Amino acid sequence: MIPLSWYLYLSAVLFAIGLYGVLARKNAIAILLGIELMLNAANINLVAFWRYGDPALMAGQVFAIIVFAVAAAEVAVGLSLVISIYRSRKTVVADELDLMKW
Amino acid sequence: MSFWNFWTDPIGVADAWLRGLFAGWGMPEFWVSLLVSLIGIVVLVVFALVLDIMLVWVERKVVARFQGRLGPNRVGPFGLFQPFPDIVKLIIKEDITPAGADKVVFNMAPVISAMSVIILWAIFPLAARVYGTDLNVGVLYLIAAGAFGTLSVIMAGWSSNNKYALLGAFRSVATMISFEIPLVVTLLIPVVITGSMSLKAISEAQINSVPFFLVAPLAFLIFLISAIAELGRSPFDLNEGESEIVSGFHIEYSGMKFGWFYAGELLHSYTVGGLMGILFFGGWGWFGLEKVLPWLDTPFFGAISVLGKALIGYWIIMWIKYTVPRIRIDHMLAFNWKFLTPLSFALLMVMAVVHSLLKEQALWIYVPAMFLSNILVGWVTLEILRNNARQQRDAVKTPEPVAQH
Amino acid sequence: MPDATQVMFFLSAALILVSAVLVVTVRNLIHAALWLIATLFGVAMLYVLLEAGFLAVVQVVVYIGAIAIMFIFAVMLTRRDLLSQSPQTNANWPVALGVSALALVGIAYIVRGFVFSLERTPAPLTGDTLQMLGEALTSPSLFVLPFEVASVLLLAALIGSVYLAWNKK
Amino acid sequence: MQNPWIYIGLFLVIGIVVPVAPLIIAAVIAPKKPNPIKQSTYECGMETVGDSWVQFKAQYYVFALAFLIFDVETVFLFPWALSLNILPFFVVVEGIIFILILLAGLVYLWRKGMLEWV
Repeated sequence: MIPLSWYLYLSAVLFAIGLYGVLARKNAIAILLGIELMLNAANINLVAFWRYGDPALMAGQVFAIIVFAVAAAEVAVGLSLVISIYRSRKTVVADELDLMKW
Repeated sequence: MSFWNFWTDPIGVADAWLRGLFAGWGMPEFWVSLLVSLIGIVVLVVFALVLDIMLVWVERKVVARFQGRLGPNRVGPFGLFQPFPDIVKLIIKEDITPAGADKVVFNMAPVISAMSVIILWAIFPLAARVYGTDLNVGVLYLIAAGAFGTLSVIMAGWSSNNKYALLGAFRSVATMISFEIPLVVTLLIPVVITGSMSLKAISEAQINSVPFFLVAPLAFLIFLISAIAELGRSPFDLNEGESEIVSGFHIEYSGMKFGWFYAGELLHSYTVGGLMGILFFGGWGWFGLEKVLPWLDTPFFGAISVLGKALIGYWIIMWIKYTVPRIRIDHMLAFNWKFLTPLSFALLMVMAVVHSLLKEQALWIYVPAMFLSNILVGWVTLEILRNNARQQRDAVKTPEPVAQH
Repeated sequence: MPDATQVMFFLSAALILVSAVLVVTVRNLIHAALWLIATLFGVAMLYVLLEAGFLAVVQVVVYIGAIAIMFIFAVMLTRRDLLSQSPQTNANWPVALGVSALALVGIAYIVRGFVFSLERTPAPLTGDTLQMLGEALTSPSLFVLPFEVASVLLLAALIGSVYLAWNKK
Repeated sequence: MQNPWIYIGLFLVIGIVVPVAPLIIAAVIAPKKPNPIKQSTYECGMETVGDSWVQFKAQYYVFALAFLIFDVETVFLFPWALSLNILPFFVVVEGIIFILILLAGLVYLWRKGMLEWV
């Protein structure tokens, strides 16, 4: 038997790792990889709460599927932005993309 | 009576015997069931691989006949033992890793490629009580296994550090992912009809009513085309394109690693033939014949039915491969996105509507209605195509005579 | 002595955490994407442990079969600076480490302070969860609106992303 | 086996072990005589020029995007297809609206010429 708290702690650690990736990585694609980790951490929580709450209410699973759609949309738009920026500026390093600084 | 029990339920008898044996040795319950399933899996995988070895012979012999040659005929009767020296050769051949290759990824790719095919056999129902396991998300599991196949192609192409390999991998992946959409949509149609994703339930539904190629013939055709593209076989063998990129993503592989790509492709074709049998041609049934001849309704003959249907499906795939020339990549992708994808979605919508309107009706109303709805969708599609072609012909004006003045 | 499900939990947790750390630290971005696939597979194993088999398979189909492939494609399209030997972290990575450690401590503190009991056993599943999921997604009193809105979201993402990525010439 | 997922897990392990075994045998008994010429990248006998990491058409990426979106769509359609047999007719209409919204995206791409292989 696995206590619910194990899942929650695991997803907390995964979320923190993803957050580190988002904040510390230079490359825009690597930042998106970090966001994927964070979304997965959220999904683990949703499914765990579904299982340990009332499994007859499918809300947890439905939300998890919606998160899949959101993740796909995020990846599609995010990577397209990276590619379109790469095409005009020949770089994907987030620090150098300072067009909108002021 | 023990023999008769074995004849009607071989897996159950073997399972009970092994369990009794291991329990007699004083093993705990958990380890007994784990060990028994492990033995079952090893037997199933070894069976699939022996089949794979024979497929090498079938493939070579059939292609030879298509091309007016004799094919392997030296080792054993009809060259039947030819694959075994082939395997020995592959194993004792020097394995060359190109300079600049990413070694770990390079070595993992053929393993993942073979795995993505082997794991399909976990849910492959051979008869009513002869199957690995009955997964309630079976159809999606097939697609998930295909995801690993795509992954292995891109890993092989990238890690080889070769331009041809990378180009081949890109073409391959573009084909595989594009044709996955109509494939998945046509897989949805048996799911709509049966209301279950388990391959066993889909087979049983066909045995109790009619095979689904009578209910959804157009879906079967789309499935066949997109499955061939998914396999990367001719006419969709852009990934190989001998004249341009030599052999595509596995160009730098040699020895047994190449062997796994080759064996994986053959076994995959055969397995896809089997899936056609299971999803559209009634699984282990004999098209109603088993109701007349009860001895056909035994596990042994059920397995023969599935494996035979798989062989026929495999033969059709080979037939297309050795007859049709390769298609250009822009034509192929346009064919998928502008023709197959809209058509499969339209078919899914029509079939969902007809199915829910008629699902309470008797079989003799339901089946012809579904069949006619398929024919209607196909006919409308053909009319649209014909109109399009006529417009394109009219757009090209008749050339003016050259010697006018 | 941990039981079998606990052993499976530890295995998948180890897979998830080790590969997640590698995702955010390795320099080669293709390797990072491949480690992401390992993480996602570990998460799929967790879903199986939570008896959400459908989500486990969907995780493999969507994340490994589509999203990870997209990442590898994108890395290959924006080549060059991705494999540079310079460090792939920016100047203020210690700050990032501190912030994420703080986030971890914060979440752990909240989880500890939950009012409801965390150690309860999950209720056994009754009925076919797959069919229940289908009903929940399509019944008007439950989630049919999110179901249709997801379609609009995907439509917007499709048009927007292709418009951005398309080479206009 | 009560739980099919244990079986699937075991099958995955065997599915890895079986392909690895001949590779290990081959690694032990096959000859190993590498030399720089043998290990050079194959390019029909020519010397390779430049990086193997050639620039790709962005069009590959456009098709991958379309695939990603439609793949996620089919995931929504599987629970819908399962519930058709037990739920009333309007559920079919919901699914058809769902499909039509996404097909509108495909029509848009087609009209704008983004599906052409330029």
